[in-house]
Amino acid sequence: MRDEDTLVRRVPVKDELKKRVVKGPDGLEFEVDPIQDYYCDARPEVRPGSYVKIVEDLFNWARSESLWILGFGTGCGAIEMRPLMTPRFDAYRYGIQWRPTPRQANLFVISGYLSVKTLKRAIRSYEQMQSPKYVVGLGSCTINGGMYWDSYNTIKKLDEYLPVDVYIAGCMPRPEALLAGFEELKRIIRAGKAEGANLYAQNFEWYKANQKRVIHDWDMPDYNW
Amino acid sequence: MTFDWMKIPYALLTLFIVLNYGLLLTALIQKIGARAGRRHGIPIWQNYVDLLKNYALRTHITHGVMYYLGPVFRLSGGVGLLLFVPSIYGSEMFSNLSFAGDLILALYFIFFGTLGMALGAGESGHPHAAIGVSRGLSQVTAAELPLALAVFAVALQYQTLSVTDIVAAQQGGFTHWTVFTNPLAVAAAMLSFLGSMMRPPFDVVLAPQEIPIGPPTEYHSSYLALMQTNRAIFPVAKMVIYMNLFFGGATSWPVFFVKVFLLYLFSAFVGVVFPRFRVEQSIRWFLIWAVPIGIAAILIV
Amino acid sequence: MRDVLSPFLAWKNLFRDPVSIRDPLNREAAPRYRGFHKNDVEKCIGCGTCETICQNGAIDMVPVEAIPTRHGDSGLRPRIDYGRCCWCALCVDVCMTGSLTMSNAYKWVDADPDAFRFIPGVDAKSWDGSEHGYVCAEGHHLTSLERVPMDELEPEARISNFDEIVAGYDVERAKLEADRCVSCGLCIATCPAHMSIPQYIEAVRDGDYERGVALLYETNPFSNTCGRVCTHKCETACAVHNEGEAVAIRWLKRHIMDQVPQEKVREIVGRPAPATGRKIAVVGAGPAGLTAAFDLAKAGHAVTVYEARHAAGGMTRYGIPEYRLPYDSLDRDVDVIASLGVDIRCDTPIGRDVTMADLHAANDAVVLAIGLHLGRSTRIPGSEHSQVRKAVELLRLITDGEAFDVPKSAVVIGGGNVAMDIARSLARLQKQIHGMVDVTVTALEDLPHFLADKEEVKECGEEGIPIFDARGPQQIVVDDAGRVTGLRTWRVKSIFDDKGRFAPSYDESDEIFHPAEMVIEAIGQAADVSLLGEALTEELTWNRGRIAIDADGRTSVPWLWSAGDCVAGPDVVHAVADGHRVAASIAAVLSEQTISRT
Amino acid sequence: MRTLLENLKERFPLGPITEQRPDLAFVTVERETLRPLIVHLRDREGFTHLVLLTAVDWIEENLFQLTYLVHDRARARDIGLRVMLPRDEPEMESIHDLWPTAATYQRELKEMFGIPFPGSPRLDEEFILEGWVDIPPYRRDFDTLKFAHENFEHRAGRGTTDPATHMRERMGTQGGSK
Repeated sequence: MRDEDTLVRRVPVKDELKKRVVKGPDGLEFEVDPIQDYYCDARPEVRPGSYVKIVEDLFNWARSESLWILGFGTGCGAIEMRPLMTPRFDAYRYGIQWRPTPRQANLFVISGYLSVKTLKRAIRSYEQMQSPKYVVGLGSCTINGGMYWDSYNTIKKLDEYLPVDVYIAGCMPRPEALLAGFEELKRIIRAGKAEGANLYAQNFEWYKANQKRVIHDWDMPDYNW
Repeated sequence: MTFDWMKIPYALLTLFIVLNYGLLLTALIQKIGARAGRRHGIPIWQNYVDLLKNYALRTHITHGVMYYLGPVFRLSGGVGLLLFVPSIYGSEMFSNLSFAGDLILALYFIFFGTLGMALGAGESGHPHAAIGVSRGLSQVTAAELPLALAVFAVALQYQTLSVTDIVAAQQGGFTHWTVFTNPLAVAAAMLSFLGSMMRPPFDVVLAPQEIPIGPPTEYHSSYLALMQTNRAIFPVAKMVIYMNLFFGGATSWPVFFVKVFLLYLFSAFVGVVFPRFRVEQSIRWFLIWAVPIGIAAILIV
Repeated sequence: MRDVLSPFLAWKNLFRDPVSIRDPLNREAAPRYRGFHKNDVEKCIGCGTCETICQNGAIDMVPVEAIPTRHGDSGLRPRIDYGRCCWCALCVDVCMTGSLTMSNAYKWVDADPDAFRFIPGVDAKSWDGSEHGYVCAEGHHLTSLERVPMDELEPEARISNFDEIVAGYDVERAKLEADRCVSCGLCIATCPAHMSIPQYIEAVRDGDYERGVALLYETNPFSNTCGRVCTHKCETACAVHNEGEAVAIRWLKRHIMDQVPQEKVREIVGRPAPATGRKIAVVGAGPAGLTAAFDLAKAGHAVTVYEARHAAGGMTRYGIPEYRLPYDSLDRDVDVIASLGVDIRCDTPIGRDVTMADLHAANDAVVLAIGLHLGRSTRIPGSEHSQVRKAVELLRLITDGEAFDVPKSAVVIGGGNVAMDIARSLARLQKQIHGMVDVTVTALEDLPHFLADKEEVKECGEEGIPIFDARGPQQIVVDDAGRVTGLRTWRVKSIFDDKGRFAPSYDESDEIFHPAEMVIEAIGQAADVSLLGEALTEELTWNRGRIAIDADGRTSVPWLWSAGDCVAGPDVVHAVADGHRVAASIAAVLSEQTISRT
Repeated sequence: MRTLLENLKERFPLGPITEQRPDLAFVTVERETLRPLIVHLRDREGFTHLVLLTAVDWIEENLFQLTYLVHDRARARDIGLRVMLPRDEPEMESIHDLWPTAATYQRELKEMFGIPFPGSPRLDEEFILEGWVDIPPYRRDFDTLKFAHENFEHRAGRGTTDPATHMRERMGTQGGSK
C-alpha cells in the first residue's frame, strides 16, 4: 500500500519566494529574488570580546545581569515561563525581562519540544539575535527528545541545531528551576564561557548541515540577519 | 547678544545630572509600580546595567542611513529639549541655552524625536515597525493637540514665548503657579502628559510586552542604547517644561528633583492601574476629553 | 465614574508586603512532589520492570561494578535518562521492591546535555538523602501482591488417603495468576534448568497452552513432575516476592501440562532426529537419566535405560508420596520420553545380569544416574534395632504397595522434605489401619532454618503431626523385651561450630523422651554404588564419597558420565538440568568422534 | 434522538447505528449518502455546527473511517456520521461549501492521512508538516519510531541489558543448560 510516487509530496518553493519581475511605481521593471533580496545574507563571524580583560569582565557582568529573553514559546514549557513574569516569581528583580523581538533579546529559551516547523522559525529567530546570545534548553525534550522521543516531527537533540549554553532538567521544569537555570547561565556568562554565538559561527557548516537534514523545505538564506 | 561660552559645559553638566536622575527615576517609578503590583521590581541600578549591556553588544546591523539616524534624532530631540529650556530658575549655571522664543522650539523638539524615530523605523523595513510608527504618530498627534492648546493658553496668559519669563511670572508663592491661575490649561496639558509619557493606558506604541513592539522592533544594541538614553533624558526634559510652564519651575536642584518626581509619579499613578488603550480608543479619548478642555482654556484667557 | 476611580484602589498595595516568593532559588517543593529519582540499591533487585513500564524509553538497565549478580538480583540497576523522563512516576508505582522513589528535589541545571543520565542510588546526588518526595502510596500496587488461591484438600479429607492434595488452577484463575508476572526473568537464572518461565507464563496469559508445552519441553521433559514437586527456587527469586507472594510459577507450569492432552503433548514434542547409529546406555530411570535419554534420543541416538525397580521415575516415584505427585502424572512424563524411542528396561539392576563392563562394551557412552536410594543412619545407641527404619526404604515399600507393620506410634528424625514425606505417609497409613495418627517429627534445626518446604511443615501440622525443632537425637530407648519404646533428645544449642563444620552442641538439661514403637531416620541419603563393581570403583576418582565429575558431568573414566542426585544431591529440577548437561556433553563428544573418524 | 433516527432511516439508507448516549449517536453511511444526509441534518434538523471531522485508519480492514460530528445547539444533541472508505482509493467529497471550517479539517486529513477532498480550498498547502517526505504520518503503516530514528539524531550513550540474559551470563555455570 506504500506508494512512494503518489504519496510523497515533493516540496515546491512557495510562490511568494519565487524569482519574479515586478514593475515599480516609476514604471521600471526589475527582477526580484526574495530569498536573496529580502534578507541580509551574510555569514556569521566570530566576534571576539574586548581585549582588555577588565572591560570584558565588566561587559560580561552587565550581560549577565541584564538577560533579555526572547518571548518565543516553542513548546509546552512556555507555560512555565509565564509565571516568572507574575508577582509571585517576579523575575524582573533578577534583571530578567522579556522582549518581543529577537533583535533586542540575548537569551533564547527553547521551552520544550521543537517540531521541525518550529525549528525553522527558531533558527531564524536565533540568527536574528545579536551577539553575544545565549540559548537555554528547557526540559527533557531539548536534551534527548523527552516524551516525543519517537515522534516523527520533533527534533531530539537541540545541540545539533543550535549552540546551547545551559540545560534544565524537568518535564517541565518548575519556574524555580528556570530561575536556577538563569542563575547558572549568569555564572557562565560572568566566567566568560558563554560564547555560543562564536561557536555557531565557527561550526556554521556543521550546524547548517544538521538543520538542513531535518528541514526539508529549506527556502531561506543560510543566515538570516 | 553675546554668547557666553561657559554655558556649554554648564549645559553638559545639566545633561549629566538629568541623565543619571532620569535613569534612577524611571527605575524608581518602576519599582513603585511593581510594589503596587505587590512585587519587588527591578533593582534600582537595572537601567545602568541594561544600558551598559546594550552598548556592549558585539554585533549590530543597519538598514541604511535613516535607520542609523533615527535614534540619533530621537536622542537629539530629548537633549535639545532639555538644553533649550532652563532647568533651574534664577541659576546662571543651569539656565542652559534658553532664549526668548524657546517655548516654540521646545514644542518642536517634543515632536522632533518622534518624527526622526518614525523615519528610522520605517527604513528598517520591518512591518511591525511600520505599524508602530503609524500608531505612534497618530497617538502623539492626538496627544499633542491638547498640549499645544494649553501652551497657547499659557503663552496668551503671560504674553510671552520665553519659558524663563513664564517661570518668572509664577514666582512668589504657589498660588501664582499656572495650575492655580489657569487650571483648565493645566488640566488639558496633564491629560496630554499622560498620553506622551508612554505609560499605560497610552503605551501601546512602545510597550515591550506587545508583539509588535512598534518603531523599535528592529533596533538593538547601541541603537537601542541610544534610545534608552533618550528615554532617561526625554521625560525629564519634558517634565521640566511642564514644571516651568505650570508648576512654578524650580529654584534649586532638590526642588527640581521633587517636582519632576511628583510629575512622573502622576503619570505612573494612572499608568500602573489602568490597562492599555488601543490606539483608536486613545485618540478618541484625547479628542473627547482633552481637546475641549484645552479649547476652553484658550477661550477663558 | 466608579470605573475610573476604583482601579486607583490598587495603590493601597504599596503598603502591603509583596506576594513574591522571597527566595525562589531555594524553595522546597511539596512533600509529595514528583522530583528526581532515588533508588535504594540494596533493596533494588534489578528486575527491569521500571524499564518495561516506561513509556518514554527513559530507563536502561546497566551493570553496576559494586553490585554482584546473585540469586534474585540481576546486579543491574536502572539508569534514567532525564532527556526522556517525564516524571509520570509509573516506574515508582510499579517498582517491585519499593526501592525506586522520588525525592522532591527538582532543580538540575547543567551545561552538558550528557550529564542528565544517571543511576539513582549509585551516582551520588544531592537529593539522595531527601526525606520528602513521591513514594508509591501505602497499599497501592499496580500488580496484585496476593497469590490467586489454590484449592486444596482439607486436612480431614486427605489424612485417610493418598489423593493428590493440590487441585491445580482452573483456566480463569491461572490467567489471573499469570497476570501477576512482570516478565522480568530474574527467575530464569535461578532455575537450574533455566526454564523460560516468563515466556510460558505469557502463554498462560494468552491461553496458548500448546506454545506453553513447547516452551516447557525445550528445557524440561519432567514438567508434570516439576509442576508439582519442584523445589521452585525460582519463586524465591520472583520479583513479586519482595513485597508480596511470589507468582505461583510451579502451579502455572502444572496448569499448562494439565490443559493439554497427552497425545497433543507427544505431537508437540515431535519426532527424534534421523538415527545416528550411536548407542548410549543410561543407568537409572530417574529425572536425570531420563532427561539425558530424552535429549539424546531427540538427537537421534539410540538410548537404553536400565532401571533396577519395577517402574521408571527414580526418586520421584519411590521417594515422593503419591499425595504430592500422583503416579499417573509421572507416567505421563515418562510416556513422552518413551515415545521418542527410548528403551526403558525396568527390573534390570546393573551388576546382576548386566554389568557396567557390558554396558561399556555395547555402547558409545554410559550415563550413571542412580540417585540416592540408601538412607543414612544417625548411629546413635539403639539405631541398629530392627524397628529403627530408614525413611527412603519405607517410602519405597509404600510405593511398591508392599506391606509392612505400620506402627501405632512413630517418631521421625529429620527436618527435611523426606522426613515430612515419611511422617505424613505414615500418618495416612496409621489412619487407614489404626484409625488414629501418632507420628512425631524431631529435627536438629530450629523452625526458621528448617530444610523442608514451608508448606510441608504447615501441612504436617494440619495433619496432626507435631514437630519438635532443635532436638538432637541421643538414644533410641529399647525396653527389656527388646522393643523400641521411644527416642531421647536434647535441645540443640548450635549445629555448626565457629568454623562452620557440622558439630552440634546440646543443652543436656533440656531432655525430652518421645515415646514410639518405631523410629524412622530421615537425615539424608547416599548412593548405592555397589553396582559399579570393584574395578570401576578403583578406576574412578572420588570426591568425599561421591563420584568426581567435571563441569559437563563427565567422570574420570572417558566413557562414563554421571548425573542427578548421586552427584549433585537431591533435587528434581537440578537432576533435569544435570541430565541436559551430560546429554549435551555426550552429544558434543560423539560428534567430535564422528568428525575425527571421517 | 430515537425518533430522529427512525425518521432518518425512512429517508436515507443507513448502515449500523450505535446510540452511545441519549444525546449522542453514531451512524455509518455510504460515501454517496453522506452529503444529502448531512445537508438534511443541517437544514432540517438543526444540526448547524460541525464539531469535528476526523479519520481513523482501520488498516486490518483496509479501510479509513471518516467521522463527521455535527451538533444541534437547540436540543444539545450530537450525531456522528461515519463513512468507511477503501484505503487504496480514499477520495471523499468535500463539504467546505456547507461549513467553511471543514476546509481546514480536510486539509489536515489530506496531510496526515492522505485522504483527498477534491475542490477543497488550499487542500494541498502544507498545514503542520513542512517538507514532509514520507507517507502521511497518521497512516498506521507509517512507523513513527523508525522514522524518528532515521531522521533525527538521538543522544548517544544509551544501551540496556536484559536482566534474564545478564543473569545467565553471570550465573551460567550454576546448573545445566539446554
